[in-house]
Amino acid sequence: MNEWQNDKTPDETEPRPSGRQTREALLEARGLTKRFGDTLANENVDLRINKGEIHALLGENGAGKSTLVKSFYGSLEPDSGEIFWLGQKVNIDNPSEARSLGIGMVFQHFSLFEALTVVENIALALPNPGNMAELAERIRSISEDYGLPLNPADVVADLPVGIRQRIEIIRCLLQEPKLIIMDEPTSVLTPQEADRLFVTLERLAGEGCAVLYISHRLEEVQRICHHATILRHGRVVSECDPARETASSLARMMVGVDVANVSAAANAPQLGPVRLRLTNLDLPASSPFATELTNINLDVHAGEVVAIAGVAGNGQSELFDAISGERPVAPEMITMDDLPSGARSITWRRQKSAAFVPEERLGHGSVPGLELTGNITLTRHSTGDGLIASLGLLSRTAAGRLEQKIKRAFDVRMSHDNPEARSLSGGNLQKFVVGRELDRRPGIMVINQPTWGVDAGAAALIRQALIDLARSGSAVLVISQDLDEIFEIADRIAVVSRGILSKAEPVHIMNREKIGLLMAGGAETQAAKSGQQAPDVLPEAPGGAV
Amino acid sequence: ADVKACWVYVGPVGDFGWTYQHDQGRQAVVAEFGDKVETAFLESVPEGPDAERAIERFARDGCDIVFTTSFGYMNPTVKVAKKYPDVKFEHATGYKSADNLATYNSKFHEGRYIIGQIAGKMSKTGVAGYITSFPIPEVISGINAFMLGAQTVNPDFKVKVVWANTWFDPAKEADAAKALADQGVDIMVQHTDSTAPLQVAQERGIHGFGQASDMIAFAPKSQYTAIIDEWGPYYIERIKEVMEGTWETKQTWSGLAEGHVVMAPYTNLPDDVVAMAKETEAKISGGWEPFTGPIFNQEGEKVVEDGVTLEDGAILGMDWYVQGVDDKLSK
Amino acid sequence: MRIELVKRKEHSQLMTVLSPLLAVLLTLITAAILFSLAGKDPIEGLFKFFIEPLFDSWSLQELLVKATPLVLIAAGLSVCYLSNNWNIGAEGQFVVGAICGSFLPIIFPDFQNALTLPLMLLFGIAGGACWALIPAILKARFSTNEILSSLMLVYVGNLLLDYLVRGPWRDPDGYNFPESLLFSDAATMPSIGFGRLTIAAPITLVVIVVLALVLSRTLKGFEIRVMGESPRAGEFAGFSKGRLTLFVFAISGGLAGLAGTMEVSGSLNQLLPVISPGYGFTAIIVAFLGRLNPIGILIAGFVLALSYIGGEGVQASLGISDKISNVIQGMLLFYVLACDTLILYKVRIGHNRRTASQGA
Amino acid sequence: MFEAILLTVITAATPLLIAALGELVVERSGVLNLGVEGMMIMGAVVGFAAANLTGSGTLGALAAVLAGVCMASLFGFLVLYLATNQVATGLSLTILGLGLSGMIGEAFIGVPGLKLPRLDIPLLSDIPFIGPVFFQQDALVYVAFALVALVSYVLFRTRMGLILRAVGDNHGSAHALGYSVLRVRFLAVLFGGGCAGLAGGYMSLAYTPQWVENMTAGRGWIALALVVFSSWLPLRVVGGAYLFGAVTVLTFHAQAQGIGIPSQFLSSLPYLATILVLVVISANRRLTLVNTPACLGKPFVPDR
Ligand SMILES: Nc1ncnc2c1ncn2[C@@H]1O[C@H](COP(=O)(O)OP(=O)(O)OP(=O)(O)O)[C@@H](O)[C@H]1O
Ligand SMILES: Nc1ncnc2c1ncn2[C@@H]1O[C@H](COP(=O)(O)OP(=O)(O)OP(=O)(O)O)[C@@H](O)[C@H]1O
Ligand SMILES: [Mg+2]
Ligand SMILES: [Mg+2]
Repeated sequence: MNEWQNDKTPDETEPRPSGRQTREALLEARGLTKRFGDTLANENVDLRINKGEIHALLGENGAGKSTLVKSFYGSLEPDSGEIFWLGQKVNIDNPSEARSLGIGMVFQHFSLFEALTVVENIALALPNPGNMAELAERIRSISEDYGLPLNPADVVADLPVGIRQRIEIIRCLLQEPKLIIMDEPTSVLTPQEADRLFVTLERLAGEGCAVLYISHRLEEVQRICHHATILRHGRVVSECDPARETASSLARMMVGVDVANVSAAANAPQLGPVRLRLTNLDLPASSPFATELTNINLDVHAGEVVAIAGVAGNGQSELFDAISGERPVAPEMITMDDLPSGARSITWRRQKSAAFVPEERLGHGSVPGLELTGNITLTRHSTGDGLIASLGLLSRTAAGRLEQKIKRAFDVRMSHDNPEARSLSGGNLQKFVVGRELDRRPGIMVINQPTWGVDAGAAALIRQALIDLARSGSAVLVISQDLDEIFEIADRIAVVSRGILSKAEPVHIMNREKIGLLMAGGAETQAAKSGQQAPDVLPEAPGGAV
Repeated sequence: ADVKACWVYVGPVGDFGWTYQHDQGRQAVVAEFGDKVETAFLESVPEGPDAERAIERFARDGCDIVFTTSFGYMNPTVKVAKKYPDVKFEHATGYKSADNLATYNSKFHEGRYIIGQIAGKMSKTGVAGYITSFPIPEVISGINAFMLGAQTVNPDFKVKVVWANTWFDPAKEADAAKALADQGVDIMVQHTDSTAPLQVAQERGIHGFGQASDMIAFAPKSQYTAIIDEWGPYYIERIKEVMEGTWETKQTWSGLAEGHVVMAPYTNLPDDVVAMAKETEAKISGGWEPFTGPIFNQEGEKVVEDGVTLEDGAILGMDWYVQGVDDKLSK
Repeated sequence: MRIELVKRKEHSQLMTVLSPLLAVLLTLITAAILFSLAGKDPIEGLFKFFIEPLFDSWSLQELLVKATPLVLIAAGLSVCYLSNNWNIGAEGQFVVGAICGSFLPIIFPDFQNALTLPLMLLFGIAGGACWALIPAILKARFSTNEILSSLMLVYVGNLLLDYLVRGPWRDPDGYNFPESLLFSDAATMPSIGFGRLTIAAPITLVVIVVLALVLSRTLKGFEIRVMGESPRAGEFAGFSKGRLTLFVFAISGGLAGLAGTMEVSGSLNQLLPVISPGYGFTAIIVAFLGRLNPIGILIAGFVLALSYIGGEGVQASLGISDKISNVIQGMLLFYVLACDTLILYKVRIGHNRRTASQGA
Repeated sequence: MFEAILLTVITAATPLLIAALGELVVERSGVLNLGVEGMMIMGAVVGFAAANLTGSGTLGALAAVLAGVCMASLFGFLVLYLATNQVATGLSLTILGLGLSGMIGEAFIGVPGLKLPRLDIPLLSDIPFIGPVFFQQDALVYVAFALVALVSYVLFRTRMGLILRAVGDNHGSAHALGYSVLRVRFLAVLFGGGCAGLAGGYMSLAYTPQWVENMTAGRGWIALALVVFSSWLPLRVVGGAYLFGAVTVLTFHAQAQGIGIPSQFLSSLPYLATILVLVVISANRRLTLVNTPACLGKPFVPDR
């Protein structure tokens, strides 16, 4: 754990704000400790959640938040420590025990079954689901009651991420829980959907239900949470009322040092020639569950950052695949530096100085079981970086040198040199994957969800690097769901919805409301393609019902 | 022990067919000579590259005589025999011999002629079903002998031939037997090794014949008789010659007369048919050859003149059908 | 009580060495018990099964002869399996390779010169590769399950051989018996040593060394490993899944076909209805025993060959049934697989800690 | 004639059907057991031995089930609790089963078997055509029919089936929801073993009542093919098994009718037909996507 040597001890823990202690505790943890191998994920954690309280759990990547709540939910077994529920000491050995106590959970990584229908997914989490038809009816009415409508007969594989999140939430609500644990629930929602979720949470709190809320988005924490517990390196370092803090003071508590502000796109970019151009790009759906892209047009100039906003599952990954060359299209649909490239391979595009960072860092952007040097070879074997020596042999020394360079430049923390990719924490892996491409100083950079689930410090580092790259004369295309991020770095913003892209508008004439409308289907009216059906208010499953 | 005798088997001794009968022969040897002979065997030795190693192992292990009991062992046996001139080899069903390599085989077609006669007499439909393994001369001459026998009693006798492409797969043989029964045959003949066809015959209330061993236990109501491969007498005779130092290479092809092919007791048959069968058996034992002219081929040409007996070589390499067989051989 | 696996942070070097030894030890104990049950002296049985074949030049050569095709086929299969392509039909590719390799000496028996043998080997490789490409193309084109299609083609390949040997390719002077004519000397693998060892063994060794180099050191090997572990990342790296599927099937089919041709030309000298004692299936086991690593496969091939030769030895000399050797083989595999778990995991056997501590 | 052929097809298909249904359940839970052949042959020998020693066909069938279950528990232990490679472990199970069955069966070679009696269902068996085909069979044929209904019902209409499918679809999520992935899978593997054992027992007790080595002759592999062929849907297994049985039986009928096609070609028809149907089925992407258990063959190690 040498990576944490410069940490302060938790002696600086503030005294707990008084007053809370007098209210009735719903769940109380005392001295919880959980160790994974030689990682202490939770160390002697004390935590108290009161009835009717929306309680935030904050901390940087790998601080131990998910581990802690999994112990509450019975899916992990703490090594030592005690849990009290309504004052009674309890053993939560199993999620079904947690559910019978009244604890529900929405997981950070979805726990849905793609091949099953919505109602089957929900039945699996209920102790006595009863008759399926009745359950379906209950799902329909409760989901509408909370403004998160669901069609119980849909197969999950057909549904976009936003709807999947709803299933998780409704599944939780149907258990009539006294405590709902939510691990980063808003990362996949539109602002409107998030707002609706907040209304739901406040309503639940009003009904006496407690919520344990994990998020890296400090604004929303400040907006809805009554109390916050902050973890650092597995220990509780402080508690506070988030409404009385600023985003940067919260971030400081989490990281322990000040987080640098991204020096925004204030200085207007020096626009150069168009380096990446999409012209009438069409892409048929690759599988029955995928989105098709229709008639996409976009220019990205040298010197600017263009962002594509949108709710996950509206064609972002398809668009990324088409631009990167993983799925070929007609040659003239994509030009890079005026060369028709739509039918070219990803390797050719890289050789023409393009670089790509996909959304899924583990298993797409990197191979989990391969060491970092191997993962460098993954995208740079043919870009003239000397990774392939004579006779087609791989050069390990060259890869090792690059690994050291990337590690230093992007502060990638690892327990020893050249570990397997899967052993890096999510945030550190993202820094590595972004660093691997930025290190090439690409002329065209396409990046999908640059900071999803990455903590404030690392996110600032990545965003700054993207802006700097653009200012040095590259074209940067960012696909993101995080509107804060988009407003922080973009010069122009377009919105993708159901495979249709709106016109990219300068950042100063865009605002959240406008983007939210476009996300919800406005792009289609704007793109005004003949024969296109009028959009509903909410983005529904692309491809519709089964 | 005075003599060490070794066997290489192609199947498991538990197949209750070809290999089982050879192992019965080996056990007869043990029973006959007791301590004076030591025996060893390797079972389930696939034809192909493993065979040569198995044979050579025995040659090196001090076996005085090695019996290789499958046609596919022919060339490996020839090779090893050349390398070990002091060891005696005997190859079953092949045609290559040497000073220290003898061949032996049995005239199974003699038995098939008899069951043909029985079938001709007993069949009401006049159609027999014939389940076969592979179109090698032994099988083809068997079908021909069967037809010749049947035609002596019923000149219009018909046979439906089905190739199972296996020597041994009880379930597949049963499927073939059922298909034949469904096609209306009332006599089941088999040249594959399992008892399944006979069991099917019993189930369907029709009759059939055992193959290689007496299968009466599996179909007490249906078996008329069985053509039994009796290797014991031959093995005993040859090992005795080794003990006495009189062993010489030769090509043995023997049948009912020598007791190397034996008919199982005639059962489920009326007396007159039993009498006819026994008479034919005696005639063949007395030296008469079923392949005696006139014999016509499928095209109706007379291929064996009246009273002429087909040569051994022609029978051992038979690749044509006699008149009346409703099947085609791929050439 | 429950058994828990605790994932090691990195795989254990110690266990990588110890695990096979432990597996062998357990196999020896099992074998000793089986021998005693069969009423034989276990020490003598073990000696004859595992030791004797190693100290006799004849059986050592036979060991090499038996191991050669196994290693060659397994090496090809390992390339397939590493890239997550499940070719189960090497047996059929072996047979069809042998058929194609035998085309020259059977159809043009008079074509006898220095080119005969190399051409035969080439034909054999091509034949095996083509047979393997059928499931590969079906997989790449229609995503048809390759485990089953390659397996079904084994039966078809065997029937094809059967048809040829009993029909058109039958030796005209063979009294109608199912065999092709014997190959000329020019069509026979030159032998080395005094036994049945041919140049097939050194050829196999070369293939193994080349393969080991390619897999660990070249971009192609990198591609194979990446596509196996994470196809999505592989395509991101610019590798094509469909093309790689064709490539690895062709490699494994080609090597199986080469093995088939060398076997027919080197030890049978003719085509027979049966030319393989299940090499293609046994090689799957060899590939896994060798942990899909060329050098490991070399060792595993020997171990398996030893189990055949040793099994034959105890059958011939002690009368121990060949089923016992099958059982010993099966157990060896189980033990190796089970012990290999220790490389990646620590095994913890214990009670539920919390319930135990509270006595509840 | 047609009725007779149908009867033959039904018996030919029954062992395939029973074994394939068992394997279908195993695969639905996310485990690939390639050892069906080994479990079948053990069922065949143990079932035969038990029936012979006790004189009861029923006990024989039960013993066959038990033998399959024992073999499956060995497989399950390795694959689930030691997380070994499923393909290799399954193949090893087949090798072991072939050897072990040979050892056990040595005493029973050449011993005539006990044929399971035909069980005519009263009244129903008198219906013309339907009666003889469906209601005058041996008991295990009814067991096979019942298994089809049972597996379809349990898999798609009960909570147990829902959990099983969930575990096969996403073991991580099932674990997170508190289901014991390994226990569900172990039970499924045992069920599959019991079915394979019973299928073997059918071979040695009803189909060809005798014991001979290696008598299943590759039927375990065909059962495996049928599972994929059926896209993991029980009713399609029935279709597949009967199709395979029909092609096998019809080639014999074709031969008996004297059509002059090389018999090797006819013998290879069932295999070629299987490949063809696999291709046709895999062309339907959506069906395969929804029904293929997403976790098939992937090991699962829970962390606590
Ligand atoms: N299954 C596991 N095995 C080993 N170590 C683990 C495991 N799960 C988590 N850890 C370790 O525990 C630490 C805490 O992880 P956890 O997932 O709880 O962090 P987190 O606070 O939820 O982070 P994030 O904000 O990124 O979600 C991580 O640094 C990780 O190293
Ligand atoms: N199954 C596992 N075995 C071993 N280590 C694991 C396992 N799962 C997770 N880890 C450890 O957990 C860490 C990654 O955890 P996790 O994915 O929660 O990261 P994170 O820091 O929380 O990032 P993110 O916020 O992006 O999720 C790594 O350090 C890794 O060692
Ligand atoms: Mg995390
Ligand atoms: Mg987390």
